[in-house]
Amino acid sequence: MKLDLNMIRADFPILSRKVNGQDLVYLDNAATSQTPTQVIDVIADYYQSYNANIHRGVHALSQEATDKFEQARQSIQNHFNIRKSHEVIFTSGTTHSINLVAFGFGTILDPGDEVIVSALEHHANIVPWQMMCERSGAILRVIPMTDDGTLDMHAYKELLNKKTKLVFVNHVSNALGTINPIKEIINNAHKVGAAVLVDGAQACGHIKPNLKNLDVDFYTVSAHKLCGPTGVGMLYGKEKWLNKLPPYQGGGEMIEEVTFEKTTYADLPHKFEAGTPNICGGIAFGAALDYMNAIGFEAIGSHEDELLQYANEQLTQIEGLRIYGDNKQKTAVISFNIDSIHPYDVGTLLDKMGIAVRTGHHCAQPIMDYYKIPGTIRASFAFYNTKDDVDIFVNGVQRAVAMLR
Amino acid sequence: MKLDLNMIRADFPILSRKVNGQDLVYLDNAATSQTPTQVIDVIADYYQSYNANIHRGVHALSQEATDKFEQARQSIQNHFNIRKSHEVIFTSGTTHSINLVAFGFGTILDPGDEVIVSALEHHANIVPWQMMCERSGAILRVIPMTDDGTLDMHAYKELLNKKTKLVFVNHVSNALGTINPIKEIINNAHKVGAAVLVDGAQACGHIKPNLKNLDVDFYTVSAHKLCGPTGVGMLYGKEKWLNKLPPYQGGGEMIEEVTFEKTTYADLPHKFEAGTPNICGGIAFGAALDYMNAIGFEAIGSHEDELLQYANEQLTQIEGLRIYGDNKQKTAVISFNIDSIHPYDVGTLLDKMGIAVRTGHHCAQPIMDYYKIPGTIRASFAFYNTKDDVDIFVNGVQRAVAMLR
Amino acid sequence: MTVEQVQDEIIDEFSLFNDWMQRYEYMIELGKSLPLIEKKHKTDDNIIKGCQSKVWVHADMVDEKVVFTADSDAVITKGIIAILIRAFSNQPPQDILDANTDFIDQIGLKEHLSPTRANGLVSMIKQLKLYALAYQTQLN
Amino acid sequence: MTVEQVQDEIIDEFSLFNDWMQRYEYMIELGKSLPLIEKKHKTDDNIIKGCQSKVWVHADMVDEKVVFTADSDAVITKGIIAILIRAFSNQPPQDILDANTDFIDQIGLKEHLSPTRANGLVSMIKQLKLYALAYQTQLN
Ligand SMILES: Cc1ncc(COP(=O)(O)O)c(C=O)c1O
Ligand SMILES: Cc1ncc(COP(=O)(O)O)c(C=O)c1O
Repeated sequence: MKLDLNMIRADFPILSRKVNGQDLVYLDNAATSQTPTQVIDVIADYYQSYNANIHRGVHALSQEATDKFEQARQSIQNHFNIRKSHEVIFTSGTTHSINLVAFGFGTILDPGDEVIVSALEHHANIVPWQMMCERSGAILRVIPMTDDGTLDMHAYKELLNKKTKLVFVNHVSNALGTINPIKEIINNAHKVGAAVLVDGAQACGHIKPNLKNLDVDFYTVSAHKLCGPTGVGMLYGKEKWLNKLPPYQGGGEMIEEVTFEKTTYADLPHKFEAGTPNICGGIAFGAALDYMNAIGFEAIGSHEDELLQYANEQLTQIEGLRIYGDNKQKTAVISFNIDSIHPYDVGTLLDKMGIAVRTGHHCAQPIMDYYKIPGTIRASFAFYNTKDDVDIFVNGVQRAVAMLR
Repeated sequence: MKLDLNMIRADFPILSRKVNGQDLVYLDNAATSQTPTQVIDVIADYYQSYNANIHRGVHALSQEATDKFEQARQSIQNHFNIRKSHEVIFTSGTTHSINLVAFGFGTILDPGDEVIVSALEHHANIVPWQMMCERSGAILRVIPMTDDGTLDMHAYKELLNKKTKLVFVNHVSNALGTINPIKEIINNAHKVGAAVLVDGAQACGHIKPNLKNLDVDFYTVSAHKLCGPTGVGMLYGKEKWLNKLPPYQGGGEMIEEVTFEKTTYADLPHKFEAGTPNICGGIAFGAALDYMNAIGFEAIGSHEDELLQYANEQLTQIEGLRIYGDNKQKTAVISFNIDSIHPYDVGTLLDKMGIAVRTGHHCAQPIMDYYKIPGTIRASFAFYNTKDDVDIFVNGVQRAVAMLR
Repeated sequence: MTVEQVQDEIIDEFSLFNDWMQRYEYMIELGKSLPLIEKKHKTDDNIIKGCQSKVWVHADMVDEKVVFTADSDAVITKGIIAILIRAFSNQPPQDILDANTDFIDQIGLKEHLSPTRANGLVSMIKQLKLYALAYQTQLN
Repeated sequence: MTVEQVQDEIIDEFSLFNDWMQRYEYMIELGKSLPLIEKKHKTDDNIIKGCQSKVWVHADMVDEKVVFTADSDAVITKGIIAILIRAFSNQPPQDILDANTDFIDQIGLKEHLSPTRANGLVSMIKQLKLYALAYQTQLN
């Protein structure tokens, strides 16, 4: 199935705007994806028609909002193939999801227990665990990366042992686009009895993971990476784990009974959803998944692969250009530098030409340290990008290089 | 200044909808306020024109979004009269704000230190502190309430002593509407060297607090209580406190340098804003404050006072009706029961008449325990409510009582 | 009478009313004839979760039929559980398990059928069926 | 020349160009004539925060005038700091403190004037003025 790009692009009003007098070419999708009219309308409709605080309300608006919010939970459940709807926890995003799990593990790990992180992680999947290790005395081990931007799986297997309690790794690296072999990582971890958290922030806009088949213990997502709104995401956790972990935040909705002497906690998912959630955001998250599923993740994947290959071919013509993490298993992300030109210079000139890319360390300093660079220029594609976008981009890089050399 | 209610109501599309075939009368504003077109438009415009991940982005969209987000921070700063913009921390709402502070204090309090809560609190300002006390060994003391729904200030002063490290109290009680004497509470706490957190969730839609004059140490707000969107709020903290507290969540944006050995944290406010924030929500939060300020909090306050007095007069005509917390200092909230009629029955019948009130314990079980009731019927007014709303509501209560007696 | 026949009877009765007020008044009236739960069974264990008002339900097996008793502290909820019990009580457990609950919709209580509804009608149905399942298992 | 005269001179030079490419090329060119900071001053302490690229600045007082030197690892940033230093260097500290920076707008770099801009132009101006303030205090 070929995508009808004209139709798709018409869904995204922002794609027809101008930047610095030029047509916008948006290649910063790994930072945040754009939002189609179908989702924007759901947001506006929420506030225009049935905005109300959910759960416990006996009036019709509250009931409508609750139903829509819970329907969104089911859409998410179905999309990710999750066993039970109460294994879907609404959070404010991946960062919140990971911190929730890290906080919980901090209370159940013992000093000397080991946890394993990969060298390819976003800071969101490093710093909460460092903080957790400081609190619990657990030890942080690191799966090293190799030159082509993949994980050293041999070293990973060596790291696993009876003391290993948890492995956390992203599904897709935001800085390089590498798709990690998570099935293999999970299977190996389970052999030694360790749980696995997969950070799906960067995968969720491109890949439809089957969480039941993966048998993963935790999976995290941010809606703003899959055509949804900012400020909302999800944590999937296996029921047995969510029952084992203590609540993260205290507040309304997450309790059963409160007295000043003693408080008992509510059942899943409420135990982890203290306070008024991002109600509109949750509903729009569901709508974003519906939108993307209507297009189809297979079609999205093959279109993006095509863009990646095309961009790769063009870019590698440029003298002195080096792509980091140039391996076979990757999403449509190209992270590169040219000679000794500073990424910031290239990013700034591309911006003047209307081309949005990201420059810097992409919240993944350990990867930059590995390559001994201050940062890269990262172009990241979405299903609404076209070959024309690639042409304009490659041409822009050439112009920038000419100015900077 | 009288409010032009026709004009104001036209700003709120939801107010002209029907519920169960009747015109909606929305009196559940304490749970969440409604959102004017002006704010909905800002939200849609964000996604249509400049949605991008903020900070560190060199491209124009990212810059626009960053500028707007930081302008919203300044609007919030100005509105609440806050000294420095980096004392404004964006959170996902009051619950998150309070948990952030509670987590931090858990790491700096010693066993035996005392913290003081009031009997008039929402669970959001109780449970996080209970969890904190369990972790730190600090002791939770409670300011008792009196029959008219106010705090026993004499008892409060007795509770304060050199061991008291923190007092947390809401500005306005969500269950009763009581406005607490926070200036006096703050002054007394400061005399023994204790800090004060004021939960402003219920105040912020009705009162414009001057935080500099109050000299409060922490103040929390949810945007959805002041005509803003769900999923965003703020924590104000004095710089010296925010510097003293450890970061709550780890992730992107909140770090300066990350290696697997050591991570250093960024300056305020970023230290407490890990991950992609609710960017659109933050901008819409600012727009909601702008909207309310254009109407004016003085005019809002006097209109709501008028509604409260009028509703009080009408309601008290109903035989067997008891208002809880019927004191002088309150916002336009009426919490009541009629004889032994269950609040749920009244709420359900009012809903059939298109009238939205809340019934239950309002996430404030200790207040219900005090009055020995399972819950109340709560009608809570906003500036867009009218005397007609009050008439329909009182008439509805009368009809419900007739059916239920 | 079979479950279905009782349900049809209830639908007939409610069809006499043409506005919600009359229906609710009748429902409240029905609550007054609810077979009340014995005091000793009115324990926290027998409270149905998910209702804003309290609902206690108890079930006995008499002559291979399930007999329900209940109570609630709210009169509308009492009416709802009374209607459910009238439809399900004194029936063989398997019939209760097989029964559908479309009649709720037909007597104008559709809005209560959402699983998130705070009155817990859906939880009540689930609980009654759980009792039936337990007794059915006993019979097998 | 006064600060203002230098700024006018810069505005005149930039007014020759009518598209952004030429302006940026000229800015990059100006970066090449930046009075470079001595190696011993190129320390982490002298890095200006808030820039995506690194910018080092140092200031000396010579004959009651502030003399700036600087460097950057990115050529556009180097051009920006070069322009700022050309406008501010060799001036009495008080004049630097009093100087306004509207000329940035007039040479077509307005987009860099946002306080949140990742290139940190606003931070650079602040840092230069802080040096001036320090030397001015010394003079008083
Ligand atoms: C007094 C008070 N505190 C805290 C909260 C919790 O706010 P949120 O649910 O927006 O986090 C509320 C909201 O109901 C409240 O009224
Ligand atoms: C791999 C990865 N993990 C985590 C995050 C953090 O997500 P958020 O900022 O939405 O919390 C990101 C977003 O940049 C990411 O790409």
